[in-house]
Amino acid sequence: MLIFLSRRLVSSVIALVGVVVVVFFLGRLTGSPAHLYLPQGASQEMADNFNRTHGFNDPLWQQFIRFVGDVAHLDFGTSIWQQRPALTAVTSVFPQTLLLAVVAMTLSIAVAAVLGCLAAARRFGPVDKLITFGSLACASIPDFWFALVGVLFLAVHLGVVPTSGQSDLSSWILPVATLMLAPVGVLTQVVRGAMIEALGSGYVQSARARGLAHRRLVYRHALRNAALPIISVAGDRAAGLVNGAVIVGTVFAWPGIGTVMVDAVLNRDFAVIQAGVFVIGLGIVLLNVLVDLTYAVADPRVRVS
Amino acid sequence: SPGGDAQAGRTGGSAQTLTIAIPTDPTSLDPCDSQAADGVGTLRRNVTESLTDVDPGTGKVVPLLALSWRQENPTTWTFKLRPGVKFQDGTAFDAKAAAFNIKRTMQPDLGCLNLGNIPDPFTATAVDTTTLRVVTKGPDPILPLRIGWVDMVSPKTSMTAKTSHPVGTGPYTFVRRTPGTDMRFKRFDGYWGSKPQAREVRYVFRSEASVRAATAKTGEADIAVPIALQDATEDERTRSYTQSRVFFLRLDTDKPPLNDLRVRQAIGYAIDKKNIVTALMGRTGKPTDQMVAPTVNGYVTGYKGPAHDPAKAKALIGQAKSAGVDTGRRIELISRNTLFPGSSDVLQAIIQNLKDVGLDIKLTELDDNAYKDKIHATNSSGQPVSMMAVSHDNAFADASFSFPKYLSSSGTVSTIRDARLDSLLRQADVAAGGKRAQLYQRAARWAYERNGAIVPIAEQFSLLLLSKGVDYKPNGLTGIELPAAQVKLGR
Amino acid sequence: MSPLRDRSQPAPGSDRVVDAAASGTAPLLAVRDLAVDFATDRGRVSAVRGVSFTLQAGQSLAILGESGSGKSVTGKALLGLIDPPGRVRGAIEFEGENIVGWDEARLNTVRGPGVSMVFQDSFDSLNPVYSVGSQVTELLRVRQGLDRRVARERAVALMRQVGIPAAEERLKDYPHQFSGGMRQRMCIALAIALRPRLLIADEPTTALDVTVQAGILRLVRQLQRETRMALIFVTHDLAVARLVASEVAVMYAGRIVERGGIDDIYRRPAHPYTRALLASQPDTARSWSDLRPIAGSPPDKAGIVPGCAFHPRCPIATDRCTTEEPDLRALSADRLSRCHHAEEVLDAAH
Amino acid sequence: MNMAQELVAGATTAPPVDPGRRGSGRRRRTRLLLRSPLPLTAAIVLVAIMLVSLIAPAFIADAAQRQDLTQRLSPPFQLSDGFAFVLGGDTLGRPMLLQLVVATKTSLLIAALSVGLSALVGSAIGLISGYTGGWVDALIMRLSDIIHTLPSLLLALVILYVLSPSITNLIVVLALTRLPIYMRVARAQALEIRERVFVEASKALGSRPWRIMLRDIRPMVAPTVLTVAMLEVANVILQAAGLSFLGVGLQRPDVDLGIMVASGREYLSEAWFVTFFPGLLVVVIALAANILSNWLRAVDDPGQSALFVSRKSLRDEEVSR
Amino acid sequence: MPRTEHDTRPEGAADGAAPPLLRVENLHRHFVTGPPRNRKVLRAVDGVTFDVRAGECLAVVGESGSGKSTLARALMRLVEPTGGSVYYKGCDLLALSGREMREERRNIQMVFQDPYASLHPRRTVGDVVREAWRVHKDVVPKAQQEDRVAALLRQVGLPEAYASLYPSRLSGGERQRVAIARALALRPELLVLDEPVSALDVSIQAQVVHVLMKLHAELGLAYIFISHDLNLVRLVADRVAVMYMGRVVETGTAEELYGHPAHPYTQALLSASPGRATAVDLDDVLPGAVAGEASGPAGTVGCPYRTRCPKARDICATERPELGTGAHPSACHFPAG
Ligand SMILES: Nc1ncnc2c1ncn2[C@@H]1O[C@H](COP(=O)(O)OP(=O)(O)OP(=O)(O)O)[C@@H](O)[C@H]1O
Ligand SMILES: Nc1ncnc2c1ncn2[C@@H]1O[C@H](COP(=O)(O)OP(=O)(O)OP(=O)(O)O)[C@@H](O)[C@H]1O
Ligand SMILES: [Mg+2]
Ligand SMILES: [Mg+2]
Repeated sequence: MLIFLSRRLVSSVIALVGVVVVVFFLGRLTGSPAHLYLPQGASQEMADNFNRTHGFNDPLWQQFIRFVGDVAHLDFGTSIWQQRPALTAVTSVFPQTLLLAVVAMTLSIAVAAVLGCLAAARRFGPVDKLITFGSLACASIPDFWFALVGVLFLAVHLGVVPTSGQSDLSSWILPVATLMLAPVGVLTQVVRGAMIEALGSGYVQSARARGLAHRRLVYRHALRNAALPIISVAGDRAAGLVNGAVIVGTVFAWPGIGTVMVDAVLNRDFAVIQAGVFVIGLGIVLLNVLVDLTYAVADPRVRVS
Repeated sequence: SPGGDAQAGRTGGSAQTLTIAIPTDPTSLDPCDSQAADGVGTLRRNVTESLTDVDPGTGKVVPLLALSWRQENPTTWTFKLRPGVKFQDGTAFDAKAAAFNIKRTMQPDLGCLNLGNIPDPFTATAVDTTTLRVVTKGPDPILPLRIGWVDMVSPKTSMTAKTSHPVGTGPYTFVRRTPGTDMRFKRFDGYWGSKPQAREVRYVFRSEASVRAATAKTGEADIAVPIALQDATEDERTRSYTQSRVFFLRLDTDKPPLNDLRVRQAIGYAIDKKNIVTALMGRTGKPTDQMVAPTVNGYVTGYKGPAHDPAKAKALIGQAKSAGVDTGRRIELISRNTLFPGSSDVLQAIIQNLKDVGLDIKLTELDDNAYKDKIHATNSSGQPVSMMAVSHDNAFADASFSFPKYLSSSGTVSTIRDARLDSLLRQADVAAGGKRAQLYQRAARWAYERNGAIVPIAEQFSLLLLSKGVDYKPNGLTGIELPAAQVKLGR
Repeated sequence: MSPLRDRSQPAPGSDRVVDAAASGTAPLLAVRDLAVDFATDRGRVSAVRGVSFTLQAGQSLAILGESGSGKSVTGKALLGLIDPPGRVRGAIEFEGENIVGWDEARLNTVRGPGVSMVFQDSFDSLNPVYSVGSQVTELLRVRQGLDRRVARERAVALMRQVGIPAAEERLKDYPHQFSGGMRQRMCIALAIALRPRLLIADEPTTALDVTVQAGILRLVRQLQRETRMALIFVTHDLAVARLVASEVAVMYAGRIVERGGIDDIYRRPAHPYTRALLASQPDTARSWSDLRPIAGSPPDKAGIVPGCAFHPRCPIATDRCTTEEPDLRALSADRLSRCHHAEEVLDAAH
Repeated sequence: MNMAQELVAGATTAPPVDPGRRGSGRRRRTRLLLRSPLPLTAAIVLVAIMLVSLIAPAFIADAAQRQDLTQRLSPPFQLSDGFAFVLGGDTLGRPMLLQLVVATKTSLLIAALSVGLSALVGSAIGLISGYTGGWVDALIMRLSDIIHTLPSLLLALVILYVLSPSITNLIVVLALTRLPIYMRVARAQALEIRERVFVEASKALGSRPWRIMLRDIRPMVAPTVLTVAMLEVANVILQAAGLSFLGVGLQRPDVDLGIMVASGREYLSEAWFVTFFPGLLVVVIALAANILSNWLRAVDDPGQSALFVSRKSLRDEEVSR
Repeated sequence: MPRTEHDTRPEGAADGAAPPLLRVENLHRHFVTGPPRNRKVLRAVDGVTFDVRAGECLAVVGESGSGKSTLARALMRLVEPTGGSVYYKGCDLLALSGREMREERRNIQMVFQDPYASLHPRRTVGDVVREAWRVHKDVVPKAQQEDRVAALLRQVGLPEAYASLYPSRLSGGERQRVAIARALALRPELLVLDEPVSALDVSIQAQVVHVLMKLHAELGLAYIFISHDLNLVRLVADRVAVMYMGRVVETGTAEELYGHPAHPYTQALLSASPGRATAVDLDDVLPGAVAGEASGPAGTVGCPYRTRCPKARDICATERPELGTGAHPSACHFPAG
C-alpha cells in the first residue's frame, strides 16, 4: 500500500512537472508583456530593457533551463505585477480557496449523503423522483448564472447577504452555494446509486437473513461499502472545485487562487501562472493521495493487497 | 470581526472607514505608474502628492507641494517647495527628495508608466532645501503641468525597483494590499494639511460591474466607481464626471482599402453616431466630431465633422472601388474587453453601419496585453488591415498629451505620416498660451479634414454611485485621483 | 427450545406454537400456495407459482431443479427477503404463524434463531469491508447480547466447528483473503451462529471442488444431526441431494412437480421431468451415450405456457397436457407428482 | 430414437419466447422510453430544440443579427413588435427569440463537435493504452494525468489566450480538456474486457492485436463511451458557456448561449430577460441531456433500472397480459 | 472401457506406434505474484509431460487451482510458457514466431468453460462462426461461407436460423454449442476443452457432451478434455491425467485409473465424488478435505501432497516423487496396487 502510494506520488509529481513545463511554453507563446507594463509612449529601448531584466530576450531554451534550475529550488521567479515572489503571491491566497473548497465540499458530501440515502430508501417513490430530478437540475445550472441571479435576488433585492467580498458568515452563503451546485448534483446521484447497490447486495441480504436491524444494515453494512464510489467521485469533484473558484472569484470578488490565476493570465504574469499551476497541481496530487488513503481505510481489499 | 469594515457604510457606524469599490487591483503600486489608474485613482492625493496640481474647475495649474514656480529661461525652471512637509516614514520632504523623485521617474530602467506623459525627460537639482531647479531638453511651456506626473515618494524608496509599498506625503498611509481583495490606507497624523474625515480608506476590488454597483446600493461600499449606465440610479446618488475622455477609431492608413482617403472618409459618413451614442451610451456619451474633449486646448470650437450620410459613404466607396481600391477586403476592428462598459455593443452597432455601406468588418476583442501590442504596431506590414477602438483621456487638458501620440509621424501609436501635421505639432509643442491652443487646433482641423485616420465617435462621461448619506463631487480628475478628504461620510 | 428466543419480542400466541412444535404435533414449517412474482421492465416474471410443502423439525428436504426454476426465490421467500418489485402471496407458517406480510422488525425475530440461510454466492454474502471475525462477533453481540470477549470466543468456536484451521489467527482476515471453500464455511458459520431451527442452504457447494464439497456436505449433515435442525438443501445435483437429504422436492418452472423420499425417487421417478433429470446425470450412466439430454430449452418465466409447463419438452406429452394443467397428486402415502401420466412413468421405471 | 435427431429436434423448438428480450436493445430502449414520462419529455424537448436550431437558422440568420436600436431591451411577452420579439429585444435591439435559436445552434454544434472529437480521440487512445498495457499505457496515462491535473477551466483559459478565440479553437480546447475522461473510461473498460474469455477466444482463433482491439473490444467500449459522451454534452455546454462568460469563448457576431448570458449580465437588474432566457435555455438543454444520459445508464444497469419507469406503468403491462 | 458404438478411431492409434499428435514436454508456467517487496513464484504449471494421440480423448482432472486452465492456455500459447516445449506433429509450437503461430492455430482450437463469457455479446451466432474465416481468409471462400455456417450449426445440433441471433437469446447449452461450432470452423485436429460443461446445468450438460462425443467419433478429433467432474470424465475419456498443484500426479487409461487408482490423491478425489459416495462413506472421505484447498507446501522439494496425504512418511518431505513412464505411472513414493 505504502509502496503503491509512494509510486503514485512520484509519478504524479512527474506529471505535475510536465504540466508546469507545458504551461511555461504556452505562456511564452503569448509573447512578451512589455507593452502592458511600459508606458504608452515607451521607446523600443525601454521595451528591450524590460525584456532584458525579465529575461524575455534570451532564446527560449535558455529561459527554460534557467526556469528549470529555479524551479528545482522552488523559485518560480518574481511576479511582474505584484512585485513579490510568485510562490508567495500564490500561497498567500491559497488558504482562502482551500477553506472555501473544504467548506463547500464538506457540505456537499453531507447534503448529498442525506439526500442520496433518502432517495435510496424511498426508491422509486415521489421523494426519490424529486431528489433525483433536483440533483440533475443542480448539475445542469451554469454556476456563473446562478451566482449572478443569486446576487440580484439575495443581495440586491432582499439584502440578506452581502453582494460580494469576504466578511461575516453571511458572505459565505452565495459563494459556497455556487460551488456546491455541481458537486451536490453529481454526488447525490452517486450516493443514491451506491446505496441502492449496496442495499441490494448479497452481504446486506445475508445480514438481513440473520435478522440484523434495518438501521444497522444501512449505516454499518451498506454505507461503508457505498462510501467507496462516493470517495472517488468526491475526490474528482473536489479537484474540479478550482473551476468553480474561478467563477466565484470573479463574481463575488472572493479572494483566492481563482482570481489570482485569472488576473495573472490577464496580466501575463508568467511566474504567477506557473507557480499557481504548480500549487494547484500539488494540491490535487495531495488530494489524490488523501483519496487513496481514505479509500484504503474504507476498503480492506485495497489496504491489504 | 473582519466584517466590521464592510458593514461600516451600511450601519453608519463610528468606524469612519471610507470604502470604495473599484474594478480591479491597480496593476502597479508604484506612484510613478499612477497614470495607469485606468479610470480610478487610488494612491494619488491620498498617499502621494506631486509638486503641482490642476484645479478641476478652471484647469489651471495650482500649487501643492510646490508653493510657486518660475521659468528662468526656455529650458530652466525653479520651484519653491512647501516647507515642513514630512514623508510618512518621517523623512523630510525637501528639494533633494524632489530631485530624487524626478530622477527616479525619468530613469528608463524603471519603466515608469507616467513617462508616457513626459516625452522628453528632464533633470532636476536641489538648489537649497526648498528650491528645486528643473532643466528640460527643449522648451516645454507646460512643464508645471507635466511635473504634476511626478508623484513624490520617500527617498528611501529603491531607485532601481518599483515599490509595492509606497510611502508619500499624502494624508493617508498605505497599509497593505491583498491582491484580488482589497487595499487599505490609514490616516497619516503627521500630514501637513488639514485632517481628513475618514480614519481609514479601504478599496475593494469588484470586477463584475453589476456587483460593484450593488455594493454601493446595499451600503457595503460608500462609493462604487465607475459604474455602468444600466446600474445608475435615477436619484442624485449617481454622479457623472468627465475625464476629458473621447472614444474614437484609429484607422490604418498603409493598407488597402484604408490607405484610400475616400474610404476613410466614408467611414466617417457611415457611422450614425447620434443614434448609436444616444441609444447605447445614454448619459455616459455625447456624439463628438473631435478626438479631444472641449476642455482640452486642442478642441476646435464650432467644428462640425461629416454628418451621418450612408448614401455619400456608399458613393465614396464606389469611387474608391472604381479607382481600383479593394474595398471588399476584410477589416478587423480591434478593441479590448475593458474599453468601457458596453463598448462591445457600441462597436457591434458601428459594424452594422459599416456593413450597411458595403464594408466587411470583423470585431476582435483582445485582452489588454494583446490590445496594447496591437495599438503599438502602427505600421506592421504583415498584419491584416485594421482599425482600433480607442478610448483616450486627457485629464490635464493639454493637447500635447493627445495629439503627438496619435497624429505625428513619430507618435508611438500614430498611423499618420503627414509632414504638414508634423510641423504644426512641433510648433505647438514649444508654444505657450493662446498661440499653443491655436496651433493645436489647426493641427486638429487638418487631421480631421485632410487625413481621416481618426474617426471620433463620442465624448465620454463616467458614472459613480454613492451610498446613502455619502457625498462627493466628482470632477475631471476623479479618474486619476479621488482624494478621500473630499468625501463626506454621513453622520 | 433455545432460550435465545425469549430475548426477541415474542409474537402473540407464540408460546402455544412453541409448545406445539416441541411436542411434534404441528410441522415446523408449512408452506401453502406460495407464489412469488416480480414486476420488471420486461413485464411480470412469475418465479414461484404455488408451492406447498411442510417440514418437521429435524427433517431434511432437498429442493431440486434446473437453473431458474425458482429454488432460490422460494428459499428467500421463507425468510421474508423478497423486496418490491417482488410480491409474495400464499402462506408461510413457521411454527404456526404466517409470516407473510410481517414487517422487517417482526421478521427479524424469526430470522436467525428461527430460520437462517446460506446463500448461493459465498463471495457476495460476506461484507468485504469487515473482517470475518467482526462479522461473526457483531451478530453474536447484537442478537445475543454477548460481550466482546465471550462473542470472540464463541466466534472462534464456531469457526472451528465449520472447520477453519487456525481460527483464532484468521479472525482478523477479510473475506477476500479467504478461498472459496473457506468463505462458504464462514457463511455457514454465520448462518448457524444463532442455532436456527431451520437452515436453508442454497446450493452451498455448486462452485466448489469435490473434495471441498464433501467436507461441507459432511459439516451440514453433522450440524443437522447434532442440533435437530431442519434443513432445506437447494441444489440442482441429484447426487449431492442424496448425500444430505432424505426427502426431495423437484421444482420445474416455479412449481413442485414431484415430491417424495429421495432414494425412492432416485429409483422410480414419477414425473417425466424427474426422469429426464436422472437420465442426464453422469453418475448413473455407464457410457456417454447413456446420457439423455432433456430436449428443448428451459421455460420462460414471463410467458405462461398453457397446460403442463413441461409439455413442450416432454416426450410423452398428449393433447391433454397442452391444455389442462395437472395437479400435484398423491400417488402413494409419501409420493406426490404433478403429471397426468404419473402412473405410466412410475411403471415404466421398472 | 437417434440421438442426433433428438438433439436437433429439441433445439428446433422455437427459440425461447421472451417478450422482454424480443427485438434488439434499441427497440427495448425505445419501448421503455415511451413508458417513462420524464425521459420521454426530455427526449422530446431535446429533439425539438435540436430540430429547430438546425433548420431555422437557415431562414432567420439575417433577421437574428439585424440590429434595431429602437427595440433595445424591449420587454418580453409583447406581440406588438412581431413574434420575433416575443422574448424581447437584446442590448442592440436584436430579437431575443431569433438570437436564441442561432445561439442554440452554435452551442449544440460546439458541444456535439467537441464531445465527438474528444470521445473519438480519447477512447481510441484509451483503448490502445488499456489493451497494450506496459510502458505505452504508463506513458499515455501520465499524459492524461497532465491534462487532468490542471483544472479544465484554467487550462482552457490559458490555451485560449494563446490561440485566438474562434469556434474551431473553442471546440479543440474543450475537446482537449475533456480528453482524459474518455481515456480513462475506455482504458478501464479495455483493461477489463481484454481479460474476458471472448478476447482469449479471439486470440485462439489467431486474431492480431489490432483486430482484437477493433472488432472485439471496441464494440464493448462504445456504449459506455457513448453514455459518458451523452453526460458530457451537458457538461461541455456548461463549460463553453463558462468560457464565454469569462470572455475567452466566442466573439460576436458568432453567438452561443454563453455569450448571450455574458453580454446580458450587465443588464441583469434592468433587463433580466436578456440573461435569464439564454441561461434558462442552457439549464433546459443540460437538464434534458442529463436526464437522458442518466436514464440510459439506468436502463443498462439492472440494479438501477426502474429509475424513471413508473411502477404504475409496469403494473399496467401486467394487467394487459 | 467406456467406449461407444460411435468410436471409429483407427485401430492401433493408441498403442504408440505412430508419433503422437501433440507432445507436451516438461511444460512450465510460473507466475510472479505478490507485492514488490514480497514476490512469490506461483508454479501454476510445474513440469507437465504428456502425449495426445490422434483421435484420442485425454482428460485432465484436478481440483480448482491445480493448473488445468493454465496448462491449456500455455500449450495454446495464450499465456507464454516459462519453460518446456509443445510439439504439434513434431513441430515445436513454442519456437514459432507470432505469425507462424497464428497460422498453426487452425489446427488446435479451444472451447472455454463459460459459454456466457466466451461469445462476443454483440456478434450474431453467424458472425461468431465467420470470424474465424475473417482471420484465416483462405479457409472458406466467401461464397460458401453461408452454407458452411449452416452446416456447422447443424453439426452441433442447432437450427440454421440461429445464425442471425445474438448469444444473449440462447441458453447456456446452445451457447456452448455455438462455441464448439466456432472451434470447428477452422477444421482443427485437436480441440482443447477447458471445462466445457461445468458451467451448465446437468440436464443441459448432457446435450453438450453428446455433441462433443459425436464429433469426436465422427471427425476423429483429438480432445484434451479438462474437467473436475470425475463422473463425467469416466464417461468420455480414453486416458486420464490427474493434476495436483501444477503437476501431473497420475495418468492412465480411464479404466485403470478408476479401477485401480494408484496415487492417494486420485483415491481421495474418487471417494469424494458424490456419484460413487453414499451417505455413509461421506464421513470418512479424504481427511485433508476439511482443510479444503490445495494449500500444499511450496517449493520444489518433497511431495506437494504430503500435508494432506494419509500415507505420508519422512521421505515424502525430502524427495520429490517423479511421474514414471509406462502405461499407468503415478508420482507417489507409495503407490497403491
Ligand atoms: N429480483 C428479481 N427480479 C426479477 N426476477 C427475478 C428476481 N429474482 C429472481 N427472479 C427470477 O425468478 C426466477 C427463479 O430464480 P431463482 O433464483 O429462484 O432460480 P434458481 O432455481 O435458484 O436457479 P439457479 O440454480 O440458477 O440458482 C428466475 O427466472 C429469475 O430470473
Ligand atoms: N495470470 C495469472 N497471474 C497469476 N496467477 C495466476 C494467473 N493465472 C492463473 N494463476 C494461478 O495459477 C493457479 C492455477 O490456475 P488455473 O486457472 O490454471 O487452475 P484450474 O485448475 O484451471 O482451476 P479451476 O478449476 O478453478 O479453473 C491458480 O493458483 C491461479 O491463481
Ligand atoms: Mg439459485
Ligand atoms: Mg480452470
